[in-house]
Amino acid sequence: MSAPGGRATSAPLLGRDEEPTIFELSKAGRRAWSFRTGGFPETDVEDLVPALHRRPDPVDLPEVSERDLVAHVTRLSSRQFSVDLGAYPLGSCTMKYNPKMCDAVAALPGLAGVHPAAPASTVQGWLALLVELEEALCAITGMAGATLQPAAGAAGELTGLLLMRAWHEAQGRPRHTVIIPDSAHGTNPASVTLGGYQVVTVASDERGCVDMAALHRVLDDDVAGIMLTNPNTLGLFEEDIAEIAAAVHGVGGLLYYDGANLNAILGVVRPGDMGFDIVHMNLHKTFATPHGGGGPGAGPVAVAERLLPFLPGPRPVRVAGGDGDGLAYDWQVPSRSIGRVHGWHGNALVLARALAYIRANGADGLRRVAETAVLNANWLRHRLSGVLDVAYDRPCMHEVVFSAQRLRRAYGVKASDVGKRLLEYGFHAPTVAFPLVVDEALMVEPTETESPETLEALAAALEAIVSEAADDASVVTGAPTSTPVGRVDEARAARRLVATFDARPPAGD
Amino acid sequence: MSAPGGRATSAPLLGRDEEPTIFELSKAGRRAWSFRTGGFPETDVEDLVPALHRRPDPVDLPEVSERDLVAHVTRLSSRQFSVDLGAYPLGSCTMKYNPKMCDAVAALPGLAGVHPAAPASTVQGWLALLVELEEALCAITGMAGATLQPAAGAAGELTGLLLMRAWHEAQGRPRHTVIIPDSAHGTNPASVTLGGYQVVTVASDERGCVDMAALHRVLDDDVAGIMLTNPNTLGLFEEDIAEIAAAVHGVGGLLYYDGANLNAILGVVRPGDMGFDIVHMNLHKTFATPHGGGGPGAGPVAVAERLLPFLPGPRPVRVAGGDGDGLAYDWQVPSRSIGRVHGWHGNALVLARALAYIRANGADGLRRVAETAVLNANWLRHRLSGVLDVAYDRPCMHEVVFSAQRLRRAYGVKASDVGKRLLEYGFHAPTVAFPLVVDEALMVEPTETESPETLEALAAALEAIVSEAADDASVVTGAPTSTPVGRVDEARAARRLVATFDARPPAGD
Amino acid sequence: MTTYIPHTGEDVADMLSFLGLASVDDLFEAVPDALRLAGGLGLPPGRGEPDVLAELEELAAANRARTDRMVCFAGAGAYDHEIPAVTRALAGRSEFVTSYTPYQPEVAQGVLQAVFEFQTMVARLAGLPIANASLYDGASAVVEAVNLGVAASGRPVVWLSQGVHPHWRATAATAAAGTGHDLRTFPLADGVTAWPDPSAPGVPGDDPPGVVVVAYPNYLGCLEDLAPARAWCDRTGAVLVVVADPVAAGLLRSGGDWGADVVVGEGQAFGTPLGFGGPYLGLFATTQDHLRRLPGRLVGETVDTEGRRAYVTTLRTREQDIRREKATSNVCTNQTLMAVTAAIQLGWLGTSGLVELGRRCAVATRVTRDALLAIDGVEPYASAPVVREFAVRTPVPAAVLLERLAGEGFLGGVALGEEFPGGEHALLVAVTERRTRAEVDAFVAAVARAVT
Amino acid sequence: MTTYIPHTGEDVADMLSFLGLASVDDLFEAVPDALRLAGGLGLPPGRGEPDVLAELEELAAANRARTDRMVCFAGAGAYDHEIPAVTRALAGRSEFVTSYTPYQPEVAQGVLQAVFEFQTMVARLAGLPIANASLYDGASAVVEAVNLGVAASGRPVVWLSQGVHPHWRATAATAAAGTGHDLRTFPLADGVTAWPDPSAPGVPGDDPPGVVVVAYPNYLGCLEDLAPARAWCDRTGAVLVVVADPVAAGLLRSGGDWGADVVVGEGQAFGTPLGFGGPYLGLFATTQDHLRRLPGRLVGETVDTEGRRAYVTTLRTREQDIRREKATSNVCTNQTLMAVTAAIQLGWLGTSGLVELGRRCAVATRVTRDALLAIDGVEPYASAPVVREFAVRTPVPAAVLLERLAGEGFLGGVALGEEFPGGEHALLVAVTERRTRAEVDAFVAAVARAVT
Ligand SMILES: Cc1ncc(COP(=O)(O)O)c(C=O)c1O
Ligand SMILES: Cc1ncc(COP(=O)(O)O)c(C=O)c1O
Repeated sequence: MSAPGGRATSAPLLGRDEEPTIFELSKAGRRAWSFRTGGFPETDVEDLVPALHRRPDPVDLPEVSERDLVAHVTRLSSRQFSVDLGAYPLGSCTMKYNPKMCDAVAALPGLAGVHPAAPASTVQGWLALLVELEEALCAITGMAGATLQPAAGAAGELTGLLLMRAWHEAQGRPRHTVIIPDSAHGTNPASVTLGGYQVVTVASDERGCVDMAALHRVLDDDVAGIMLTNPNTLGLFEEDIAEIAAAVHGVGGLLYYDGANLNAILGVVRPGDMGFDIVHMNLHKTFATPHGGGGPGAGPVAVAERLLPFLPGPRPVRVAGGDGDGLAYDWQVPSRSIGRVHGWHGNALVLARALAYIRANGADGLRRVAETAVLNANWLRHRLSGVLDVAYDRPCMHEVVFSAQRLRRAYGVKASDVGKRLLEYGFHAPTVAFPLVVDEALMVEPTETESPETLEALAAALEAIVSEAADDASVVTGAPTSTPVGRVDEARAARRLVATFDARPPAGD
Repeated sequence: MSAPGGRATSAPLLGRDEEPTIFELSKAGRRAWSFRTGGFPETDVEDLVPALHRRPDPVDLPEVSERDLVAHVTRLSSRQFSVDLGAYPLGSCTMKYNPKMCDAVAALPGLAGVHPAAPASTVQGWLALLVELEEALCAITGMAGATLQPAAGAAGELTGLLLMRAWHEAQGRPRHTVIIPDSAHGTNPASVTLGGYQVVTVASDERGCVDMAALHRVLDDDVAGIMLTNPNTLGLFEEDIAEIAAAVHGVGGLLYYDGANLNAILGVVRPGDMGFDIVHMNLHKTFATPHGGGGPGAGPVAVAERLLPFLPGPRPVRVAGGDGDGLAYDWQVPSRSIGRVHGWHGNALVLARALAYIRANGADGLRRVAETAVLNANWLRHRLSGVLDVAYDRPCMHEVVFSAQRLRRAYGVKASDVGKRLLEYGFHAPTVAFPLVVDEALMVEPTETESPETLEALAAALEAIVSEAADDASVVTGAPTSTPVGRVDEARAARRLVATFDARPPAGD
Repeated sequence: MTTYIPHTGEDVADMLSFLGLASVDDLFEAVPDALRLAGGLGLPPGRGEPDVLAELEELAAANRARTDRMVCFAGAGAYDHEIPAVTRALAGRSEFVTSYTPYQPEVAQGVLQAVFEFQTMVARLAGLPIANASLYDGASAVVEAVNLGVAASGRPVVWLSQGVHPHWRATAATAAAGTGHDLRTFPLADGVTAWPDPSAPGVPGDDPPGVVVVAYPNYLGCLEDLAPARAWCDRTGAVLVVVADPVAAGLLRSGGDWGADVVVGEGQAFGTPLGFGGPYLGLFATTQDHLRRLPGRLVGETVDTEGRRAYVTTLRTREQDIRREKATSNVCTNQTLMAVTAAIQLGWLGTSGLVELGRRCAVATRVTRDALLAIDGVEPYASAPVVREFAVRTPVPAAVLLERLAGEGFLGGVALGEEFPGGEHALLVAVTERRTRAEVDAFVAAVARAVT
Repeated sequence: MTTYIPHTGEDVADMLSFLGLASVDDLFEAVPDALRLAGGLGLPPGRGEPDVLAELEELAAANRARTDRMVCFAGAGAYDHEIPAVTRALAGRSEFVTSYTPYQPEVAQGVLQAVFEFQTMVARLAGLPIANASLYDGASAVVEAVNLGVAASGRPVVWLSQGVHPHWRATAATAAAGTGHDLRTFPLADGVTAWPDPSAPGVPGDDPPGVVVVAYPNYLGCLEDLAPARAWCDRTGAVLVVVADPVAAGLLRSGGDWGADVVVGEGQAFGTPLGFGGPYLGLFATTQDHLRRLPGRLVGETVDTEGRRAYVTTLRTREQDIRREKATSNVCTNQTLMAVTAAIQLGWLGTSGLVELGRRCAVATRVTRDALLAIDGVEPYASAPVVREFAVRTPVPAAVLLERLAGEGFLGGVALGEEFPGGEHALLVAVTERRTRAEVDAFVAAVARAVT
């Protein structure tokens, strides 16, 4: 059977020629730029910039014709895999299809052409959009209010921790530790440190969930809170969440929800109802805004009622009955705001895409998203159960973690080798080496936008790779060979750092 | 040296997997469409369409999700070479860079969203645009007026021939033959036939130009006119054009200019000044509108004063001082119009792109286009003179025709083999097997948008191919092997025609 | 000035010296001095891209009739249908936009396969086995169908229903000046073609038609029984050409089902913007019998040297570049990008979407027609059934009415025009699936105001 | 409702039966009943794409301040610069837009190489050898620079010039609540930072700065001599962070040239639309010394198994996914697409374009400033030299003036605000290369009317 989203043919990835850098394509005097005719007097730079400040030589930038710029960048794009080319079963990252309609929204001149410092009276549409998004996100998470400023998940985490800190300080009892399960994503501990807290790690138990006994051992009144992902990064729902919430709240701590896995529970269960006080969302995961090769994202943070006064500001708000100036929407700084966490109002055009996605799906559609994401993951888990070891052999939520430990022991084939070989079957690799609690983890999140045919093609490819490992491991460990470049020497990159064209050793070196 | 527009890496072309057809990706019940909420009553088709007219079963179309549609089409695009990926040294076709600014013009809602039958009062911008383009094209060709209706060059040819016919008829002396040189493009004779004329072919002489003696032999008062390309399809300027014009006019015939090669002479010499009466232009060649994989184009036809009354109509015209309705522009049907040659007003959005291109270049820029196009072609001719045989060993205009006759005789390597092998060097193939007057023709038109570096890379590739032919001809005759598909069995396609998915023989057949 | 030329002054100098030339003027030695343009082109100097864009934006702004500002009830062969972001994005991929005719199939499988898919979809819509890779527009498809029909039947007399779009008939008439075909138009009566009575004596006499052309739905939006046209073809051996609306094909019997030998049409409705009339998409489908007479390009499936499926332009010997004056048509550059667009759009619609599209048009059309006819003085122009478009008689001249409606933000339709009896007081109104109830109500109210 | 899910009802049923489940609800067995959401999300039902687009278009239409309707003189860290069609088209290639972080370099050379080119360009603009792959925005770049500086110097006291964008300082202050850094702001006097007098006794005392942060040009658009800041760093061993405008870098000495250890900035001006403030592009460059403390991702060149040049994210051990609580920063998702965009835009500009861009801004700024100052009651706010932006005192409150100007089609600037002395009667005006003489004249006339 053919696999629409899965037989991501590797076509664009098989070029074996190097593409020169734009610096090598440059020839002094070529030019692509043109500006509006301003009609201002011709004035020399010397007359415009005092000598003290004047740059002696112009910045050396590539000089290319528009034609050559286009060819270069188009060819670079042809060396790049993407969701639009095929499936990305990449755990924790929710690489779902990014609707083109949302691109059209982000391109609207009435949204894209708006200056962020324009008076509120002139940006009522944007303010309305942000307020509506905030309300929708609160409805989805079961929280009371949200800030849309954080630019990504990690920024949301830090914002959440600073809210936690402000809240405890307001209670007059600053605390010093934050609990994190050992399956947590690396941003969590990094954010905890930046929030000024010590990380206390709790182990996962044999179910892959928070070990309740271990949790109780570390809970004391110096605990500011706990950060959890639920379902967690093993794709498993923390069934004891109510008990966890009670325990943490019991010592006066707060619960932080890392929303990376929110896709699994849309419309099914809400972080607020589970007892969480602070929730970040990754709009570039759950709400289908494109990853852009690594960003931009958006990481709004929603909070419970009691944390509202601490939210970053200024916040866009609805003005009941219009304010003094007759505005329907305006900016407002919460009374005990922790302050700004973004230069402006957040990644606004990403936020607009997310609102469009939410409106298109609606309440019914969002629940179907979660259902189908979970269905797909479980189907894959079941389909591959005789093929790869499942790290935790029980029904999963939106993602499933396999272990290649057996392949490594038997044939020297690591999880990362399986991932590299999978590239040659036209799929992106799963997430490997995460979560840390699973040896040789292969973390697969199919998302709801991949069809059953695609899942079957993915399963068949993994099955084939396992056979290859047994037959001739070098096929797997030597992969990929048909991609634009073969396996990349990562060690050398770090050892002999060349991070700019100018740091490149002279030819022949 | 690197070659910006030429080292068109073959990256996107090296995939070796088949992409299934969209019919194979279809699964009944999948769906991508959505429409506006109309708010009309739900009504069954049965109540809307009388039984006599009602289709018994719906049209069988592919049913795919939006995600799968995107992946399929994006993968198809990754199996396609294009100007944006690299150079297309394709003689007679002027595959120059297509400015992105012109794409933006064609996408303007105020142009793209306009209905062609809207009252003139509501489309003054479009009418002004068309009039300005007509004026610019007349300035460039040295003619008195033009029709913008023809949708491509061939349509322009037929229009021109019908103008010729109408004119002769108006003179009361219908004629029966049209003269065409043997180097002419196939559309010329085909159009002549459709114009109701007999083709009379005149040979080229040893210079590659019209044989004047032969011309004089066929000229008589049954000759309606002559169709010429100048520079001709050998890239050579017909130096005797003034004499030709005098001779044809002398017997009462008209001169038709096939504008496919207009790029060579922009701002240098004008068809009108050479004595031509009717001129078509290929905007998709000279004026950089994209070829779109084979269309759309636009083929405006400009004429001398005496032919104006015969132009197709309605024509957009400037209204001196505003007409009765106060309009600055309106439609007008010429007094002896041959009638419509297009369902509406021509390929309007292509016309808008061309105007933008003309405005950006201006008088000075257009001349530089011609100069650089001719410079590039001559540089290549000279650079390759020891490598390949030049069909006519004298300075050329915008294109140069080589012959692979020697390679065929010595190694069995044909011009088409050289073209196929060139694909593997990252260039599109030259035009092969045309013009017919050159054995094993390789017709190369670099265009002005390719840099000297690109030309050198092209020359080096051709040089390498000639060496390969001598060393091991099978490398060339077996090429390409690294493209998405290898050499295609064209004979089988014709013998066992499968022109639709439904005509495909059952699997295993 | 904007330049798309890479060459620096130094580049030019180096190249000239390689050629042993002193200046670029020397490149044009072959051009006789007397002919050379003195003083340069009479055009303004080049301008920067932003200036050019601003100039074109100003022209665009001078168009009041644009679908983002006026609600469109105009049709007459060009329709305001939904073009989703996905179609725009995919059809805009630069590999499709900036590629050449796929004469090198090894590096053109993208366009070739898309066109192969397009041909399949068009054939299915038409109910015929073969479709070509596109023609310029609906008008050119009619011209080519007539040419094919005359060649196949060997008879130059062409019977055309007046229901065929007037512009397309006009285009056919222009072409007939060259081919010498004898076109005869049969008028519509109450919306359907008044073909000669086959039982009348002396009909068709000694110049029977070689081709019969009828539209479905016709220019007035009316559905007519195609059996009489088919019967005339059976009687005379003429080729039946059905000019079919491919959107209505979601609801209506296909041309093939009615016995058409050729089905042609305009494919703009499938993803191509109104664009003031072009570029559009000529559709052409026919039977196996006429394969060797097919105009334009055709893509076929084949295999490569390793037996992998591959696509290629085929039966090229019909085409002008090989067959020259004996070609079936002179078409070379066609409308490939629009064909690729239509394939994408039809993939987006799918079986259910095409039906739903047709259904929504038909419902909205019925509601609008009923409401307009309820206005005093507005009368039906014809009584035959309609699905997306219809004509009404108006108490004020249609041109006047249209100006009034434009002032209220409506492109109210297309004036039927003098060719049709009473046509100057008749308006052709199209209602697509993009029209909402609120828009229709407002439109009807505006018409009511405008006619009194 | 729009759905992006392929599954048909049959698909779901088949999959459930494969899993031995009766319904989709069974998939959520692990979720305790008590927690499950009863009654569904409190959101409207899904809508079709065209409806959603129409809704968002309506919101967009409610923004009066948009560059296609209002002439923009606002800056303050967000600028209306030319974004050519070519940048939009290339940066919009779906391979860039829809790809993931390039952790599988074999299939991500496109993004990796583009970011490598970006890093090179940023390093050259900054006059420093290393630049990272982007941060969220200018504000986050300042925060990270402060964190790096404190870690490098081992001292938590941070001296900030008031000339650093107020929002960026505010963001740094928010972050400092977590890190415990001690931020101290030094005011501007006549447009330049009033650093303590180094010869004054007891300065800096026993808590010398670990980091000194200064902006160039600063928030008021003024150029200040950076030597005093550098001197303070030399004296105290503090890290010098220069917040530099990368557009002005075409004309001005680079941060590196002034002796900066870290140069940060906002890269929005290079091809990213105003977009109501995001997504933007944080720029971060530094010296070799601080390489191991670099926040965020870094792309390096290496080779593949066959020795071919290849790119890869490198020095990953600094990053949170490996280093966890000891990471140099918590940044994971960054602003890659904007970095790719900036690389394209800087390729479009080239050496000469960047200079010309800076020159045009400077000329237009000078003309505008002179003309505004000629208006009665409009006074300079500072006298230091400017290149793209400047502040003026206004006889009416800036907020009132802005509302009046908005009514005339001008986004007249940004009110300086209460933080700056007399700032409520002061306007910050930016003039980019997109402003024409005619626009400036009309603007000046409107200001003249509005202040009287
Ligand atoms: C579980 C988890 N938490 C947090 C993050 C960080 O989010 P971001 O990359 O948006 O900063 C990620 C992203 O990969 C994640 O998977
Ligand atoms: C010399 C010449 N004449 C005419 C034509 C026909 O033009 P079109 O393809 O636009 O119909 C061509 C196109 O290839 C050509 O090269």
